[in-house]
Amino acid sequence: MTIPGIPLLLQAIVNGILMGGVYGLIAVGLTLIFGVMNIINFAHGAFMMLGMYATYWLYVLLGIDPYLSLLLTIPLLFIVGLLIERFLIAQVLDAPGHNQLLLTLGISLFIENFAICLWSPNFRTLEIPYLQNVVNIGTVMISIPKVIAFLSAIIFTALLYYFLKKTDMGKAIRAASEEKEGALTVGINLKKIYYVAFGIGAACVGAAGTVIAPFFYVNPHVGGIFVIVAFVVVVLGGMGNFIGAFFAGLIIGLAESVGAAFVPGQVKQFIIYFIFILVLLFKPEGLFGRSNE
Amino acid sequence: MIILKVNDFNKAFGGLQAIKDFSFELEKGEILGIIGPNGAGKTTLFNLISGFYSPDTGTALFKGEDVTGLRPYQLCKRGLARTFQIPQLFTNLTVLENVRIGSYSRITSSREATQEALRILDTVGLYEKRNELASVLSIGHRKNMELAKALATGPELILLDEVVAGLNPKETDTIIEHIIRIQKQGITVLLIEHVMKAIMSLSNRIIVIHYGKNIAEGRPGKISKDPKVIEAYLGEEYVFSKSR
Amino acid sequence: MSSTTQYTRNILVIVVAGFILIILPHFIGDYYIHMATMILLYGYLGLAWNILGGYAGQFSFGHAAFFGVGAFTSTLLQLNIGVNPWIGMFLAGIAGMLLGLFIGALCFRYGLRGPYFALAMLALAEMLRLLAVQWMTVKYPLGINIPINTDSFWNFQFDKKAPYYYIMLFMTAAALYLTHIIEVKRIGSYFKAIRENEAAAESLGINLFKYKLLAMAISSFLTAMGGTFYAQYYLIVDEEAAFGVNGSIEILLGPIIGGAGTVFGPVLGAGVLECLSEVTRDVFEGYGGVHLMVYGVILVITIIFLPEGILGGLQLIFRKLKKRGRRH
Amino acid sequence: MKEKSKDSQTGKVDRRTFLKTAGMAGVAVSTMGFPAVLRGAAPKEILIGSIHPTTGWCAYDGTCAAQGVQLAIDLKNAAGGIKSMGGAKLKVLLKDSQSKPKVGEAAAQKLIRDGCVALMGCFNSPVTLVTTKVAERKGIPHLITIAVADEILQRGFKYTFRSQPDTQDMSEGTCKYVRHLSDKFKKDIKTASIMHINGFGAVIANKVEKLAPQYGLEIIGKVSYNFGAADLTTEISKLKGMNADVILDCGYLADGILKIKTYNDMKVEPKGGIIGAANGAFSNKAMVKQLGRLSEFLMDTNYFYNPKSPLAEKVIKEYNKRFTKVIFQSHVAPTFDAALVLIDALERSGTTDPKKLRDAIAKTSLKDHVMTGGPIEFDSTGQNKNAIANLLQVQKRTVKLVMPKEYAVTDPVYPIPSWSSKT
Amino acid sequence: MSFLKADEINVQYEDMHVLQEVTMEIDQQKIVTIVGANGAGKTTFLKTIAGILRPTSGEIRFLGDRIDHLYPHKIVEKGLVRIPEGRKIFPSLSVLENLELGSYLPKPKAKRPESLEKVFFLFPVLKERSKQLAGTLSGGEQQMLAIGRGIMSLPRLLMLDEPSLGLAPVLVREIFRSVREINKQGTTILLVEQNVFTALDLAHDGYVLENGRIVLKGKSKDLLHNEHIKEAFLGI
Repeated sequence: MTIPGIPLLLQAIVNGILMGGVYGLIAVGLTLIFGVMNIINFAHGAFMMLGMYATYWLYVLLGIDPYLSLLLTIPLLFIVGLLIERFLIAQVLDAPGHNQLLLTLGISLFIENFAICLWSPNFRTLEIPYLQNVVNIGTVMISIPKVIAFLSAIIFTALLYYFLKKTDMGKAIRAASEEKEGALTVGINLKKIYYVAFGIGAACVGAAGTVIAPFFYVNPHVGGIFVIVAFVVVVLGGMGNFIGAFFAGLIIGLAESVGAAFVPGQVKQFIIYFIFILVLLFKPEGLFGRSNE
Repeated sequence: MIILKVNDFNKAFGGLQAIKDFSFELEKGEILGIIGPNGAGKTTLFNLISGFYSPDTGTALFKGEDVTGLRPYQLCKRGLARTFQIPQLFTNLTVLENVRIGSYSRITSSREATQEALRILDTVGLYEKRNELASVLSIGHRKNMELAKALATGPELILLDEVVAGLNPKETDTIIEHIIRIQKQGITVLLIEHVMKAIMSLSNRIIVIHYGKNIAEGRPGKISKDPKVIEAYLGEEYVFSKSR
Repeated sequence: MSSTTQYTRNILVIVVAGFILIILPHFIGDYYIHMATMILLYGYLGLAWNILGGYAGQFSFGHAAFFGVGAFTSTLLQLNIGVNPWIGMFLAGIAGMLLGLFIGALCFRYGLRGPYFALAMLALAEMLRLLAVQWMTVKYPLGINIPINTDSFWNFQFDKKAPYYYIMLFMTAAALYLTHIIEVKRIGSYFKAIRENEAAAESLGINLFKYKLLAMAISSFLTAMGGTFYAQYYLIVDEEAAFGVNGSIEILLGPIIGGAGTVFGPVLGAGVLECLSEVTRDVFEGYGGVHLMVYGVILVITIIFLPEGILGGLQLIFRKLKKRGRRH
Repeated sequence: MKEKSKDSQTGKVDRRTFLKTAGMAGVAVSTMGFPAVLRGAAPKEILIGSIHPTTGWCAYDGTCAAQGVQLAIDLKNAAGGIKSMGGAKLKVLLKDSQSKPKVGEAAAQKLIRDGCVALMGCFNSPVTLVTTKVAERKGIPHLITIAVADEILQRGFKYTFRSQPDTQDMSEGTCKYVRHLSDKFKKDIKTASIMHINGFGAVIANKVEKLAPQYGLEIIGKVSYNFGAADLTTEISKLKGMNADVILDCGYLADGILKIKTYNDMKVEPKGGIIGAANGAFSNKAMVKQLGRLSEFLMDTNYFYNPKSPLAEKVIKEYNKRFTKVIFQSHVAPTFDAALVLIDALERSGTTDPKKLRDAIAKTSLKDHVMTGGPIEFDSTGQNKNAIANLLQVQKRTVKLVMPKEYAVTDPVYPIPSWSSKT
Repeated sequence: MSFLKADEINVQYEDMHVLQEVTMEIDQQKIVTIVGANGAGKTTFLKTIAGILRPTSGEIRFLGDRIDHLYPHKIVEKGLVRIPEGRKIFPSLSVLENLELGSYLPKPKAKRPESLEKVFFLFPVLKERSKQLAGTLSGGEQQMLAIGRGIMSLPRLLMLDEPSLGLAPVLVREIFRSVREINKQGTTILLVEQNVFTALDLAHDGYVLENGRIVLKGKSKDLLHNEHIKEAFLGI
């Protein structure tokens, strides 16, 4: 363990917050799915990978600006999520939780290897000419793509908040996530709610993939890097609580980034799991509670 | 001899005082009925006595020993068994396995436990169903099995939570017979019941609970004539409709 | 059919199956012996998982933690202070069990259940993996090698494949027997009661905490011994093979596919999965990830159509047939 | 048919093949016989087993490595097969190891059972440790591809050979070249810090740390990170804060891409530059293609093909013709060479008898090969005595060999220009 | 053509018979009550009409159309609205949001403002608390909210499952008053109650369910004085 200097700490904090926003955005979709359907979705990382590839190919083949491609990746991932729920997940909604979990695992195995077949296992990166910039404030380097990703995370979380808060469909999703029988009595079609929610969850992580792509690399297995961290974030934020997930993302991002300033790289991830187990044991409802409020 | 003595139980959930200063005594060998409107706190009281909840204040003495705050399994080992209002089955196990789990609480050998379970199944009339999965039983059989599970633990005091609710008259009569036989074996019975016929004919004594409080106590005949009880339990409308 | 004839028949089946399994290595080549050993190993690990996950209903998503602790314990004891691997295997079991008791006491004390327990176990395995990576950086960056020793039972090293097969056959048979004992004794009934309904179990005198811990102790002990076998078989232990998420998944997939909470389900499931993985790899070799795609599809189909595993599904069909027979 | 069979063994799958495969998958159950047909069991074929990870995280590198083997065999077949055996054709059976020892062992057993005369593989050290043991027990020669662990050759195995430089060569090379650069360009480099990934990176880091003092280098700090790290900003800030004269960097491709981007973002520019030590990314064509401008002037100590060898030139041309999806990169050259060793031994011994083949391999003295360094000759452990590490630099989007002098195609651009000056 | 007719329906649940040959006819504009002990099958019957459970045999017709195969939301669309036992309101949504969700379907949504006014007139307390989270309401208020939410769906048949459960007598009176009021405004009511005498007193027609079968039916005033009922429910 080393004692870091102030510039390093500042850098770690800024970077941690930016990365945390990204973790938050990934987890928001996951937590929505969990809240509504009580399913731990292991295919979440695969969805993110699909989002990244969509962005990559739209840029490489059609020259569509990565951030503009959100307009396509979001609906695309929404449809992918919707279809997967409709035809696969819906079959096991009454099965025990571990069967649902293994089903999503099978799905992710399929999608990731499908990507290997289709796009080869190459590592690819997106270089956007106008985005090579970083801003330096004092000694602190701030990466513009990460800032954009962070802002997108806030915007998407806010949009989702607005959607769930203000629209009838959003209210129906919230209603279904807390009282299924009540939802049935007012004429909500639960099956529809499930695939819409799953679609939105997939769309969120697809959007995350898009905004991550400019500063990360694209590979069939890239989702795996983020998905386990996303589980930690979901539990920390309170399963089903998506605003909580966003803030929990910030906490994990900070813990990881600042932790790395003190301890070797391997141990920084150890800290995350340590926090995770402590929260599970002592505050299983998460730091921000289960409710959507 | 007093087998169970409850002193000033209090239990609140959030802001709601579910049980308030509740005290009573139970004589060994008697059948005591507890009645009260839905939501009056009957099941909460059962959960407190059987250890699923611990009281905020108050104590419970079982066979003269302070058992306040003990877990259900500890109470079970001391001879206090209970049934649940909605039968709590081991769904994917057979009827025999369900009941045998009860007899295991005092018999380690699986052969002897099986024999004991079969014996009890025979007494409650479920012997024929012993190899069926619990999940396919009818409601009547479920109630019987619930009773059998509790009996299998070899209790001195048994808490029965609405054992005849939902049963037809014939099934009700069989259960009543079982309960009388249980009492004859020297087991003390504490009973919650909605079906008045059952409780009036069975109980030696009745306690009326209303809004978590013990509002009346006495022989069945006396209780059913107590206007306070009638009003609390059956609603003013009953009084009103009778007078009309 | 009377229970005695059924009993005789069961004994007969076991004797015949046992005989076939014992003479098997004399008729097949090393490749198939290896495959059979792997089926037995994952069957064995599945049986170990099954006691906690299948019988007691505590779904662990991190059994690699015990597997890895087992592999590391015996290996490090052997390399550093020359402990014989057989003794190491026993000590590994103890180490795995201690870890199991520790994490179990924490989880069960605070009432973690369902997905929360599963994720806690996943986190435990990941924590151990990261610790292993960090610790191995200095001395064993690419994994710990067990030096090759002369072929002898005492050394737990053999030039031929068959002895490994027999060791694993013995371990699996022992685990099967143990599962059978658990199944018919009080302890198994208690585990199942906890799985089915905790409130009812507790009201019938079952100390939930004690029995969950007991299941955890047996399960982690056996799993850790499996870890030692793995280390001795390959003579290499690295953190990914020991503690990786994939390891946890491989351990639990067998019981889930074969039938959790049944005696033979885990072995059946391991057999089906190992063969499936080999066959798809063989048939679709060379097409990038096609073999894993097919594997994924078959997994998805199995989970949708056989939610209670192969044995569970068979039992269901059997029961339906029996009922129909009775009605007519 | 021929073309199909080629695809089936290289892991290269284009869209057309894929669709075909997907279609075939549907009928696979009814026509389980088809793979045998696909493999076209022609008589008198010499089978060679190739075990590489073609799925999972190592799929990219594993596929490149597998293609090196495939290419060497294909070229030999095109040139008329093994002449000493009457023009016998060679055939590669590729198996996916999924980077798992368990799968690797099954693959090795199966390949040997199916009659392979030698095994090649397996990229990952843990898998290779297992497959070499299988080969040794069976008395089948095993040529190592890429796997670096010293332990593989420290077990007294008779059938295991490695033609590429080992970690010792790489670590020594790194220190040596840093010293050279410092002396040649008068940069007075005294201190170094190391950035490394776990596993293989840690091996290199430990060795470099041990060797550095001999070359007048003081290692003032090591920063490690894990495979699959999502972000390395803090780690690199830490590294930057150490202010060493030179940063030595060791890792794989994926994390390398991430690191280079972050080095650029943070303008990490020690006076001696950032130099790769057996780095999987810094001299990787895939990285150059992906990162473009940022890749310019990156330096790395690594194995490499001999740019002055006509054979290498031909190989690259052939490679680029065949494999469009994966780029020719440093992994291909050593695996190609390993296959050449095997072909050479088959040619010389004129037999597939494993014992004789093994003896032939042990006596190898192969001058005409793709990699730099002298003739391939194995010492008693099976390590190539004459393998060397090279200093490479990306110049004008091409990885160029800049040291040692005898193989160099150009001079190093040193000191490495600043990030912002790169175009 | 009757308003709602259930014809010899059987419902099985995990191999267990819960309803057996239940036939019931409900006339428009009436209040019909089903009484019976815990577990007699009353809730199951309501759930079956609402499409949550499927009958194994028999048919249910609403204004002549068969509805027993429809999804729950389609049945709500037809105007058959159930207010479940235990209210099942959405605790972390506000009172207003709860009510709005009552008019989730297109047809009721078009009339949302009018319906809202109607609910607030019936239960002024809900208007006062419209911004509050539903979970913070008292038991009685929650029951009012559940009924209000039902009204928002523009029911033609309102099915109430144990609305008096756990409520103090004064509140029970209040709830029953509102039920009568809703009925007066033209909505048919199907009421399931354990509070036998109050329910029979309110209803026009009554059915007694025992162990999944209908054992008695008739005008509720007649049932009120039926000896069997007195015996069964009061033990006198």
